[in-house]
Amino acid sequence: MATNALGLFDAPSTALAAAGELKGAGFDTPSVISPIPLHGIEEVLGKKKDVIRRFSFFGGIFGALFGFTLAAGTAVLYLHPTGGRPIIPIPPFLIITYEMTILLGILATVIGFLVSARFPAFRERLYVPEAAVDKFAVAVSCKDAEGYRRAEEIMRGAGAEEIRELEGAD
Amino acid sequence: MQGEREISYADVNRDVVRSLVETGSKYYITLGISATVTLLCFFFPWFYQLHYGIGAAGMNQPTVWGTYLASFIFWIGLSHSGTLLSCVLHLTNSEWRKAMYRSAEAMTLFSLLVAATMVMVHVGRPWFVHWAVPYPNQMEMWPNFRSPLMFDVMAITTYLTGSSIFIYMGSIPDFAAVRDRTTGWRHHMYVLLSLGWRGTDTEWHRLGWAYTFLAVLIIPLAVSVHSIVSWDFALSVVPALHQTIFAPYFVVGAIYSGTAGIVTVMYFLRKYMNFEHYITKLHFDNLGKLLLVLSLIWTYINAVELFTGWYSETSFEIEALRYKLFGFYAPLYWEMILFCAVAPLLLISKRFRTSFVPMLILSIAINIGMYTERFLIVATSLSRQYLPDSWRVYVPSFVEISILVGSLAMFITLFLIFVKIFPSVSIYEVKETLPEPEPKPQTKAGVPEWQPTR
Amino acid sequence: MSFIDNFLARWQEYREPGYYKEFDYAWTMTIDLDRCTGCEACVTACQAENNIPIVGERGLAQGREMQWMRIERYWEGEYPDIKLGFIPMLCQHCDAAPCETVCPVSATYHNQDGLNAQVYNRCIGTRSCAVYCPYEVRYFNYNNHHWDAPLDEQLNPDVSVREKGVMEKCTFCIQRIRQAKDTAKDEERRVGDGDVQPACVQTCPAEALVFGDRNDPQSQVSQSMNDPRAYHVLEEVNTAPSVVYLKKVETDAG
Amino acid sequence: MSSIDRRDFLKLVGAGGVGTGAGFVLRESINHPVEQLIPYPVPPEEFSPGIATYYNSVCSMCSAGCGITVRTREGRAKKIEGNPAHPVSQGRLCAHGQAGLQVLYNPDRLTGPMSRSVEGGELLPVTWEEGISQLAGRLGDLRANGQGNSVCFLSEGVRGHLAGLFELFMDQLGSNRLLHYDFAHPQTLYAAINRLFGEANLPYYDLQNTRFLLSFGADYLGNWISPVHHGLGFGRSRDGRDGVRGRFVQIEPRMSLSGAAADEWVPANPGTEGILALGLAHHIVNEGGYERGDRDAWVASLEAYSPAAVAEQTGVSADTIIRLAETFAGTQPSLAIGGGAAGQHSNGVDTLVAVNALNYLVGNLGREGGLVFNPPPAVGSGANGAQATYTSMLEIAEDARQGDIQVLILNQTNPAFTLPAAAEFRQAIAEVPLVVSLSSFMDETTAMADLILPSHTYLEAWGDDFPEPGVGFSAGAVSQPVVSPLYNTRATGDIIIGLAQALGLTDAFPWSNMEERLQEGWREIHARGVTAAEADDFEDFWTGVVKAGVWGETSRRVRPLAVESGVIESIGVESPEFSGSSAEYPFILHPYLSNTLDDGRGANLPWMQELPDPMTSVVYGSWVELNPTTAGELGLVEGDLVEVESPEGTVVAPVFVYPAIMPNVIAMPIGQGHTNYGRYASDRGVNPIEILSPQVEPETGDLAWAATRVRLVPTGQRVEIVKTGGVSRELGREIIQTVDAEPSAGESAGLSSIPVTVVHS
Repeated sequence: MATNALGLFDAPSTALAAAGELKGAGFDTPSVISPIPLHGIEEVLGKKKDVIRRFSFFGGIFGALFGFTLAAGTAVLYLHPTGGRPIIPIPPFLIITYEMTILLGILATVIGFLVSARFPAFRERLYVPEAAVDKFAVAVSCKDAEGYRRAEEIMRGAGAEEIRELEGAD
Repeated sequence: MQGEREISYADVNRDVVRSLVETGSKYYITLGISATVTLLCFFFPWFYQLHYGIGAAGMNQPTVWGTYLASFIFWIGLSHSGTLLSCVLHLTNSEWRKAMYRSAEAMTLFSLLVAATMVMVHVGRPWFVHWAVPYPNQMEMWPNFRSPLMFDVMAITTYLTGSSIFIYMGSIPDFAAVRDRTTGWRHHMYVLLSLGWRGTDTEWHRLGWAYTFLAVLIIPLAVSVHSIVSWDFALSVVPALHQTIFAPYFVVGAIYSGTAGIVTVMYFLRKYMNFEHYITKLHFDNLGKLLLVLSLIWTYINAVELFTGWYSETSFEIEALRYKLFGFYAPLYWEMILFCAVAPLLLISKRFRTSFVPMLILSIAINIGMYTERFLIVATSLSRQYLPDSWRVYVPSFVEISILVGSLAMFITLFLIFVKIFPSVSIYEVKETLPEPEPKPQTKAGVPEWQPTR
Repeated sequence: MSFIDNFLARWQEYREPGYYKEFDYAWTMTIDLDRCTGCEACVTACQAENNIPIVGERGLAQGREMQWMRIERYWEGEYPDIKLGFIPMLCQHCDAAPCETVCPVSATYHNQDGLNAQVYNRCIGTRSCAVYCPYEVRYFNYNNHHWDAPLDEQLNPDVSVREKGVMEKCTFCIQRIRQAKDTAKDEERRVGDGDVQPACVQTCPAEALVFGDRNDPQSQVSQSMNDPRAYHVLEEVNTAPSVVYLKKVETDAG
Repeated sequence: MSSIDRRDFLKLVGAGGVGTGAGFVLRESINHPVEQLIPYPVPPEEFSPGIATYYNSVCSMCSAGCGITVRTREGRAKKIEGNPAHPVSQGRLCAHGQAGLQVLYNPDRLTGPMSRSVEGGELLPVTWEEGISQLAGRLGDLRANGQGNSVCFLSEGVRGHLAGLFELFMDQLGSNRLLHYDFAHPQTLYAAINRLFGEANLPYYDLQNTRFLLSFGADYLGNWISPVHHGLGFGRSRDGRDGVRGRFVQIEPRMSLSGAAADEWVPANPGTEGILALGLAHHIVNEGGYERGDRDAWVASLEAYSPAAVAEQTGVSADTIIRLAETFAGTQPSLAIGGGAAGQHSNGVDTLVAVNALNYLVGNLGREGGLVFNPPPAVGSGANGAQATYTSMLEIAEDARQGDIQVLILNQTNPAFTLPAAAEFRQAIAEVPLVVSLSSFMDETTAMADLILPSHTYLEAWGDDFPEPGVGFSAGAVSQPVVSPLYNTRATGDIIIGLAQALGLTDAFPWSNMEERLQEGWREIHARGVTAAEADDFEDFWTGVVKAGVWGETSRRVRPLAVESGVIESIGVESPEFSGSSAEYPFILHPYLSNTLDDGRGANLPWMQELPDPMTSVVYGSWVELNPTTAGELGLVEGDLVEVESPEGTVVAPVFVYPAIMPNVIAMPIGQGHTNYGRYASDRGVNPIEILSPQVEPETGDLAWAATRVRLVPTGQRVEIVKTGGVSRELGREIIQTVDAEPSAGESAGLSSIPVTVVHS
């Protein structure tokens, strides 16, 4: 049974320092819980892979295809010649295509966000409410009591004002 | 930062949560009034119109479009600054955006909703309006995607979806923050709305990217929306509507009126929601500069429109021009010029830009002028088309004016409800603009002044 | 999938401007302005045939007249050298009709006879077609119209009565065309010249209106179109109308 | 929202509005109206469901006598069209004729007999038997006492066997007070034709074949005599012959519909049309190479009418007079017609004699494109026989006041509306002990009746008609009922026959109904044997006539080119006299028959009320037409209410600035101003007839209704004139394109096809 050591910091700088030290000390990559997005966190914890852009891109591509197919396909399902124009006129249908590209791009981005950030998640997870106000928390999972003690030590050293032992995944 | 006194991260949370949960009787009275006005001025006349037919309005042959459509364009236009401006400023990393963008986006959302109801009010048989939505049906009858109005349907649906998602995405961390401080039904609501947000580095990273991609997608969308609205007119062959400049004209006009709308909303938020520390002179100064630029572009496009009309030398265009400048609706035209082209020149003065009440008055004047512009686009051109013997003047009826007032009240009602649900100032982004907390000397840890409810 | 195969196979056809290579019948009307006296018999004939409602004084004061066929009048000059010209204005059944394209629900379209058809059932009343029509010949039902009993007994059962919120316009008396086509089909022939006339053409005392199929070069209307005086109103809008006007002849009477 | 029904309710639900509306909506949505379905399993005999049946008949909306074809479906009349076989209408019909359906289905029709039980009391429904016996009892008493002549019968102008029936009936009563009264009856024209040519009937004016038409005040395309037929003639004259295009000139103080259609509109001072005609004659006789034997007589009597002298009086330049005269003489065949207001001045008959004499001068008598003399109608003496003039109406009014008239029977005529207030006809009617109306509608005169025996409309009754003026040959048509009667009304003929029988006049009236009377009459026509419809057997002949809706004798009359002796010597037109001094009343009132409402009889038809006046596009109202200059001088604009004040009275109407009217003339349409003519007509506009001066044309005694002077008094109030038109100027938009009469070489060759120049999208 793994436990998590969670240190609360006053300032992002100390929290980041603690996270860096923990990582350097061989712990699993710690996670930082903060009230604002932290700049420079990637230098400390390493670059994160991002899949959302793929969602957006393919969503857009699919949207374009879908948009044109919707316009052209429905136009031929029930032929309604209008205004001396072809059944499938290109410029107006490009506008539909454009709008659908964006619509599905947006929806795919949202899905990408939800999938990659694992939302929605309503089960109990590692969290300190203070981190939504003005505290910066660094959480790291520890395999055993020894690990916890070491993590606590590192975080205290970096300036954590409080260390909590929390059960739970993530 | 911008405020007169130092504000801490905790202050931000406290102020915002207070704005959500502490509700004075003033709020309820205002909400009650605006809801009643909505009911009396919007819904009752509308029901009467549903019963009687569009004839309850003042439209006639050949001016078959009237204030309903003008209101539609107006609300769509008002929607334009919110999300669009927010996206642009987000991508360009403007700090001053952060305190105001949430309410700006809310304006987008609610103006779009009001615009959508204006469509319902406008059409002759709103009970069949779903036929304009592409959905599979037994008859295999689909909407006509060749129609500029269908472009509208698609664009506005997309814009409404995009804007809602955009404002929601930006609010997730704030919902989480509020979640922790609320109880009862509010808490449950925010639990659902925050999706289980914790604020881990991964979540921040994903949100950051998703938000940026959305911003990138929404900017061209917003531009397309009002271009498409303009094509409802410009793709016709009506003199003075059949103009290539209409798309940029509408887009600029939309952003113009939307920005003015933001100024108005900012003023009231600042005044009545006690956000003095977040919405400051800097915002008004910057918005004022933006308004000035937009007003100049708008004036330029108006001049271009007049010039091309005059230069065309065709009877149709000249008459449309003459009618606009000197005809039945001329007083409205000159009112519009006064409010939208002349008055905004005051914005050259920094003192003006940083004075709250004058900015409020100007912003309202600009929007009155912009409403007039939309009305004139419909009324002057439709009442002066190709065949002079079918020309006829159009005057809005009481029902129309009432519905216009009612739609404004509906917007206010929606906004009032919004400010009690959504943190109307973005908590985390305001925090970002504050100086980073410094590590305190190793003493006793600050005990939070509330107990987490989780 | 057969649908996709079908779609690809007919791509060229779907890209054909106007879709119809040739109309079954190309119904056309010519209006000789040199003959038109402005007597407005056509207006009432149309009203009688097509169940056009009685709008009432209030409705007319509000500018909501309903006349699928109307007479426009244009003065020229000043007293005493003054002339008045009349021009009957009705749906031009344009082959490149702006009104058809703009309808979001396809309530108006071009049918196989070259007619600009209006489907009342489908109309949701956006009124955009009326805005797009340069001839101002689309009329909107601003309210439900009422026929004081027993005036309603006159209503033509072949033509529907339109409810509030619906756009309507001249159909070239499509009910008569349908009937003529049915009869012709029963007799296994094409509709002959003169078999069908809209109410306005039928009643015009000055015989200023001629109706027929311009696909048939022998038809009266084809010959009438070949008159050097033929022109289209608002030709510059390029709507390819099916109503052809013949110019009024100017002359010194003395 | 009291009348919301279930469908509306569903819509409200669909639109999301049920929350506020459901309470009262639901309650009211419970009542379903009961629909009357036609029992198709046992359909009535006269119709097959879904199949239209066409009946030929005769239009009686005006006096032209067009043949019509009525389309019926399921026993209801749906549409009136022209009868293609009928020589007058030839398949065409005017707006009025179309609106005949609204006479039939008018919601304000009288639905059954009514009687006033006490003097001044309310009209209460009675049965036909009661009504007939009440009248018959009174008539019987009078007849028995030898006071038959105290019965007066006033009818609208009717022809054919019905007119004969009236004559017979009055004859049997011993009364000579049978009069037909129509406001617009061309009394003076009859007199002029009679004086000039010795003809009792009007000639046929052959517009179709003429090459040059001079119309002096006759709005031949609007209301004059036979507008549909004239329309046909106009169209064919314009564009019916290779290389020949008829030209038209209209001479009148205010441009009428015919003036708009004409190539040239010549404004001439009101009442001077005849003088102008003589000016033309002067030029033709003196300069135009006129060589007939009576030239000297003409020269002598036309001496005073040199173009210069005429120009001064008429306001038409001498150049124009000479030009018109030369064209008229030089373009053969040409035709001069006169009527309308030109014949309703103090010099009306002289004017029309002068106009028609022009036809004689250029030899346009009895030939194609000219003036063709009609044979007498096959039945009866034509319309003019018993026609009342203004003077004879005054006499009746006087007799009524003297108590000489005990019973006044009115048939579809409305003198209370169409006589000037100065005639005091209403007051006279009030003096008559028993006023009986056979009208189908509660008009102003019927409202004063003590007994109302409403008759069928023409679409429900049998009848026949012999158009007058004819079309150059003898024609007639039978009108048949096309629908079963809607109400408890009776055909006029049946009422008369019923009355006669109730009076015991069975010998003179052996028929049981009008249909029998008609058949007997047509049996005589058949017996003459000269008919276009070949049939040996009368039954076949009758069926044929009813089916075809028309019958005709094709032979034309041949008549020498001559005028009555003494006419040439007596020719001459006095200056017109007007009531009131020109200083006090600066304007001449030019009333004209409304193009849509005729003399007011169309005012109860909603289609006619909604039909825009062709010239002004005004609907549902009255107006006063002013020349723009006059309006400018008086500071009046469209919609300003003015009092139009004549020596006889005042009416108030809004100004309409009319570009084609002489500055010293104001014009007002006749037709509105009903006080009692159903929901569509009542209390709408004003009736200019009311303020006409009782000026009389001396020869005929007809009302000179165009000879009233008026002044305008602005009231300072304004109304919005309800009209359908916007700005009636083209503004260079080339909507009505024109081409010169002589097309230059290289002109476009027409549209062989309609080019679909589509944007490739």
